Amino acid sequence: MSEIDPSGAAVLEAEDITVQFGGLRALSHATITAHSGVITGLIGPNGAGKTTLFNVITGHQNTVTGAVRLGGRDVTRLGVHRRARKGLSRTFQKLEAFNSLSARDNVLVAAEMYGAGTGPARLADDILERVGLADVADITVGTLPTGTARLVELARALAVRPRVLLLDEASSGLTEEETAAVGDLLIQLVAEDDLAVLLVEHDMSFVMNTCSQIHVLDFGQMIAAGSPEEVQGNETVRAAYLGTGS
Amino acid sequence: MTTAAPLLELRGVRAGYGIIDVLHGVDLVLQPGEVLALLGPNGAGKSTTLAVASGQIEPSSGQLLIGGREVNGARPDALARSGVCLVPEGRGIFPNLTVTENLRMMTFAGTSLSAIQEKAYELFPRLEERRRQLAGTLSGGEQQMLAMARAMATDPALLMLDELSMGLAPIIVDELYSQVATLARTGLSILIVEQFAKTVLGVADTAAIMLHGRVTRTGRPDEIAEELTAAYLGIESGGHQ
Amino acid sequence: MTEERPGDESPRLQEFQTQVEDLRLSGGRANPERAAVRLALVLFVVAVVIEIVAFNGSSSASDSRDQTDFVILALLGVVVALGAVGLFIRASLTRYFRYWLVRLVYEDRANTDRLIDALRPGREK
Amino acid sequence: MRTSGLRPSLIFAILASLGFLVVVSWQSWAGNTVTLDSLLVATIAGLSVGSLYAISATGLVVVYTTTGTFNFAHGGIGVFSAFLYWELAENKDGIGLPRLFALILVVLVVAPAIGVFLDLILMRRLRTADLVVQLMVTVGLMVFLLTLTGQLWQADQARSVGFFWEGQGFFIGEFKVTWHRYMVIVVAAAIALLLRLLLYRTRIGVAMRAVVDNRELTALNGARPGMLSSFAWALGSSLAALAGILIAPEVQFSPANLNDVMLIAAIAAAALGQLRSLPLTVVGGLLIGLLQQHNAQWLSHGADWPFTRLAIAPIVLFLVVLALPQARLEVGRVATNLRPVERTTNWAEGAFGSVALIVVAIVLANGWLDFGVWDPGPWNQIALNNGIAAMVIALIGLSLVPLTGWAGQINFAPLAFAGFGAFLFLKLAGESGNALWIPVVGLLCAPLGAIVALFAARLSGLYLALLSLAFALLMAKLVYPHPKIFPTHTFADLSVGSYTLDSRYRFFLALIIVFAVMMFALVLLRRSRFGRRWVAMQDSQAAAATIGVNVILTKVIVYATSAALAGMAGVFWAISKNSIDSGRDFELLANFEIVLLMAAAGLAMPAAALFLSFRFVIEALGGRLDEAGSFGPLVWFLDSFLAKFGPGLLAIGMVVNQRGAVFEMGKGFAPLLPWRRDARRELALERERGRVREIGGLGLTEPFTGEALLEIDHELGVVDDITPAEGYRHAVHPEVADV
Repeated sequence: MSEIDPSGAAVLEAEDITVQFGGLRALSHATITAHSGVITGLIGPNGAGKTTLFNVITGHQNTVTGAVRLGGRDVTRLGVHRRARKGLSRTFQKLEAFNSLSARDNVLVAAEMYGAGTGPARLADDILERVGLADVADITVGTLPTGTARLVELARALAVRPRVLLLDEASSGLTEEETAAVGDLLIQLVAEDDLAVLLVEHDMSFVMNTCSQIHVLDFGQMIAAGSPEEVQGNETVRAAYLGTGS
Repeated sequence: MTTAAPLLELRGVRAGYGIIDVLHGVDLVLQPGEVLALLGPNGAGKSTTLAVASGQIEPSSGQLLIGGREVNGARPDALARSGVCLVPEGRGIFPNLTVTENLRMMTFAGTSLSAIQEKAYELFPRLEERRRQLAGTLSGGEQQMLAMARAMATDPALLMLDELSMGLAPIIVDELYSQVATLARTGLSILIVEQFAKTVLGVADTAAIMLHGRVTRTGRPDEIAEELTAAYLGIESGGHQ
Repeated sequence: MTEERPGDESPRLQEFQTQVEDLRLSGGRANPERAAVRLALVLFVVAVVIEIVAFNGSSSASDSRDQTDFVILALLGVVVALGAVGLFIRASLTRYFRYWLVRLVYEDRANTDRLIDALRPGREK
Repeated sequence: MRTSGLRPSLIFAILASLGFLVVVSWQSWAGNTVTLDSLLVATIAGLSVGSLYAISATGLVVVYTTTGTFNFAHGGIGVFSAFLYWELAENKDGIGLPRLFALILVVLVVAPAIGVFLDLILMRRLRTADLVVQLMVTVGLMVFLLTLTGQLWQADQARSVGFFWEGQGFFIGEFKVTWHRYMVIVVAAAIALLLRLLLYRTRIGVAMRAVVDNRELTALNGARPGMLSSFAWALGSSLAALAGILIAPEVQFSPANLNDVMLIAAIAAAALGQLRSLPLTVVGGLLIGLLQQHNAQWLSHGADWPFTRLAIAPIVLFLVVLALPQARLEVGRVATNLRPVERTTNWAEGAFGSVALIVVAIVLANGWLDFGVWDPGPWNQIALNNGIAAMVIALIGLSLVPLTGWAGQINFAPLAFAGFGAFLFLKLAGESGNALWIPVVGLLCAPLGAIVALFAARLSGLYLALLSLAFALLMAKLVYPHPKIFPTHTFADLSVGSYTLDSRYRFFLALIIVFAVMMFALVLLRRSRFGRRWVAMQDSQAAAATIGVNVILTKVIVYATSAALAGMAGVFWAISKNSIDSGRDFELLANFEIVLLMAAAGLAMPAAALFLSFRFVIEALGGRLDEAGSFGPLVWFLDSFLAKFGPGLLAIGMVVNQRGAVFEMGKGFAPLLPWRRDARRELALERERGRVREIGGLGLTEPFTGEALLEIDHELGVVDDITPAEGYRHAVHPEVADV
């Protein structure tokens, strides 16, 4: 395992997380960290528990064991919106844009949580510009194509000025060009704003191209972590994806 | 009589959920008596393909042909009764019904309950011990066996299996797939969607790789294996664009 | 491919084939006009009913002003009937014209391709 | 946030109920001596009535679990069946069938047929619809059935349904218990047994339970979902009919009353079974029956608490809903395009609309318009009263716009909030009618909304609707009828300083202005950060929380806002009526009509509230035409049909037109306005998507394939067989070979 760039302390730490659904253990003692200025990837086969881990981090899901820390502060007992106000932002696997609002209002709702006066409006327009949505700002999101709506969701997540951004399947529903554009945008954002990004993704070329650190989850357990090359070469990871030979 | 039409054929099928398109023109052919493995990373549209083939989702364009006949818009229950059997992802059972009641649900395709019970208990004796138990309280492997019982007992003409191995221990996966192999030998046409590629490739006659809502490659299993690794782990296309 | 194929004449497959042939189909999303055609037929029946009611009422009405009401009702029925016929014609032909248009587009493209091909200098002998 | 077990609000509610029970019992104790015999008799009577509630509730649960539709028309079906039974068996001038035969005919033939019919034409389309639409359609159906019953069998005529065996019975001590009651208990037990056998021993029954687990999988097993849902509707209607007929001798036999008795008890019992468990549902039915009969035995329904018996079912419902576990924040719901995509009105449009409304109202009321052939003249007192009633209802309807239309919180109790406003105004302004108290009333109503919000915040969807239903009933049956709340006072005319709105014309104008101002304020509110946040919360609570929105606090604020609006509207409501008739004004049906019409018009648009004046406009129009003479069929159509059946039919029409009439009009209209570029672009986007879907596969967006060409030729009738002999493709379309 390679050490992460030690310059920044982990801004998000989820440690020893266990989640139980009835008799099924969705996560067992999983640990993951995200650092400022770094895009961290979380991959694993279907049903490995990636989205559950995201839900734990944002507070949509309770845990049996473990703690979530944001910037060193324990937030395990805080509700979803309290964590959001501490700089934790996310997108959803299944699109959760505000469908009956225009694209600008989607972003504005988020921006208004953190500013008054004309500040939020300017921030919203800036972000829309940056994500490439200025053209459709007045359109109701429910009528936009999926890919564009996903970008709106991303813009909304950015409008809360997050320190940590969680992206759940950011590329699903996007064309290959759009995916590439999102990748470039993320790299730019991380570099400029010192943001920590944690992304769950199934598009491996996207993951390998954008992430500098990758964690692999299987059966609710972390089975590997490291750089893209290390993960690609890891036998355990291959076995997890391809199955043991019969 | 014409030469046999493919048992299942998808021509340029586009489909999705609500406003989200998942399949962008899928072409897929399954010949009678063939075992076809449909492989690919998460979110490529494999399960959606099965949903289309079983009638759960109607294609927004393109054609679904079964036995050579276009059946766009056929209801899933009608297809099921005529012999199209889908074992869906994540345990195709009813958790709040007992094992016996689950087996009773399998009688809609025309087989009698006693015949189904006989066959299911013969193949998976463990189920007989649990027949009064709620299916939701069975172990994962037993649940999947119960789901498989339908495939074994109701004499389908086309069997589709979605992620049979998900969340199961390797030993149980092997046991299940040995049953699949048995079924395949009877001449049943099977379409398998899986992540555990190696296990499946041992059973399949043909394999297809799916990426971004399209079938990108079809071929013999041994030809496909290398490409598959690349698709899963993004190795081939590694490096920046 | 690997095992011996029991062949297409296996009784199960035969049975399956007949069962699939017997499936009743709704026509699917590919034919959205079907609903409009049905609506048109229903509207036409409604129009006929309105006419009958109007006829019945006007013959029994004693007052001429009451009769005017029924004349208006009868006119309404005629309007509904005309609308139904229009809808029926439009809906039943739309599909055909759509395919026709696509066919024209294809031929146009093919012709253009051939023309370009013929004009390409390399092809000249 | 996700604590389980006993919550403070629940403990508070239980303690309050117990305390209330003690107070009511103390004050209303009838003084009957308690003997073993009297206890036994009340218990048997309770079990008998309770059995009927249980039968009815079971039907409700079976339909809900199998089809996913919560059927508010359940009681309505029972009422219609009971009246049909009366016609067949009890009507002295009717055909006089034997009772048993009529019972079997209605319960086993007519009611199931009604159920299947409803399923086929309406209910199937509802399964994937928005919850608001589902609720409105069944509530609309209920209103329609009650109106129909009332029209077919004139509701004002007293009639009764006799007991089986003509009231003979068996004496316990000095009390007679009719055979009818024993029979009911036996019948209920038999039905419970049969249902048990059906659901656990037959294939169709098992399939109905399987649908609850996994609908898709049921179809994949080959069970016909359509048949299952029709069967469930037939069974549910049958049970409703049986309960309705057998309970009819026990109650005042009128459509509204029978519906109240059956529906609320069934809902409360079903809620106790968490809308799933049949045994618990039966227990719930019996419990309500027992409580009601013991209440009737031991308490006198004198002055202070006249309707406690009717309040028992709502109390049970209220407590059960509060005891339910926390609704989880929904994550991972598949986004569909079904939710109303709402179009915002900009402030200039809102201002224009408000001013236009005032101008039009003044012109009409003064009769300044002369149509040449027909000069309507200034409005008389009747027309003014109609106008006032219409505007008052519209004003109450406005309170639903932020709450239900924007924040998605279903509220069946707008009149309960309005009544609180009226009560406060009576206490504060008293005889003076000083209008300056109205804003104060609004401020004081807000906390009531906040309290309801604290109860409601954990809930979502159906349970929220049920909670508001229970709240409406509790206020209507317990609180407002208390003589201390609305003593037989009349409300004084409204006054501002020395200026008094002492004529109907002045009051009407004041109302129009208030409405226009409120409407404009709501347009502005929708465009404010609050409005945005509320709409965002409705679209996705989970996502709203992740951007930092405190969902509970936001709900409290929107409830408080709505309660304040409704409370202020309530002041005008009370004054327009001069006095409150606490026994009738808060009836459930009155609440339903407001919510129904609002929903049919489009809950998210303030202007839609004008739609509530629908009935009054129709009636006024009918009256005018009648005066002018001649238009016989038209007047009948307006008066007897549209005005009476309109609300129900409009709501049922939401099956097709799910987003509301005003929305659809706005959608068509907005792109025509020169300054609405956004609306035009949205329209273009929608069209484009539809078109690409349609012809995308045929070769316009991709290269043509041989198959596509053959398909086209086949459709055009140029070739006959779509799978021609090998080689044909290439022979006919050689160009395709190298595509």
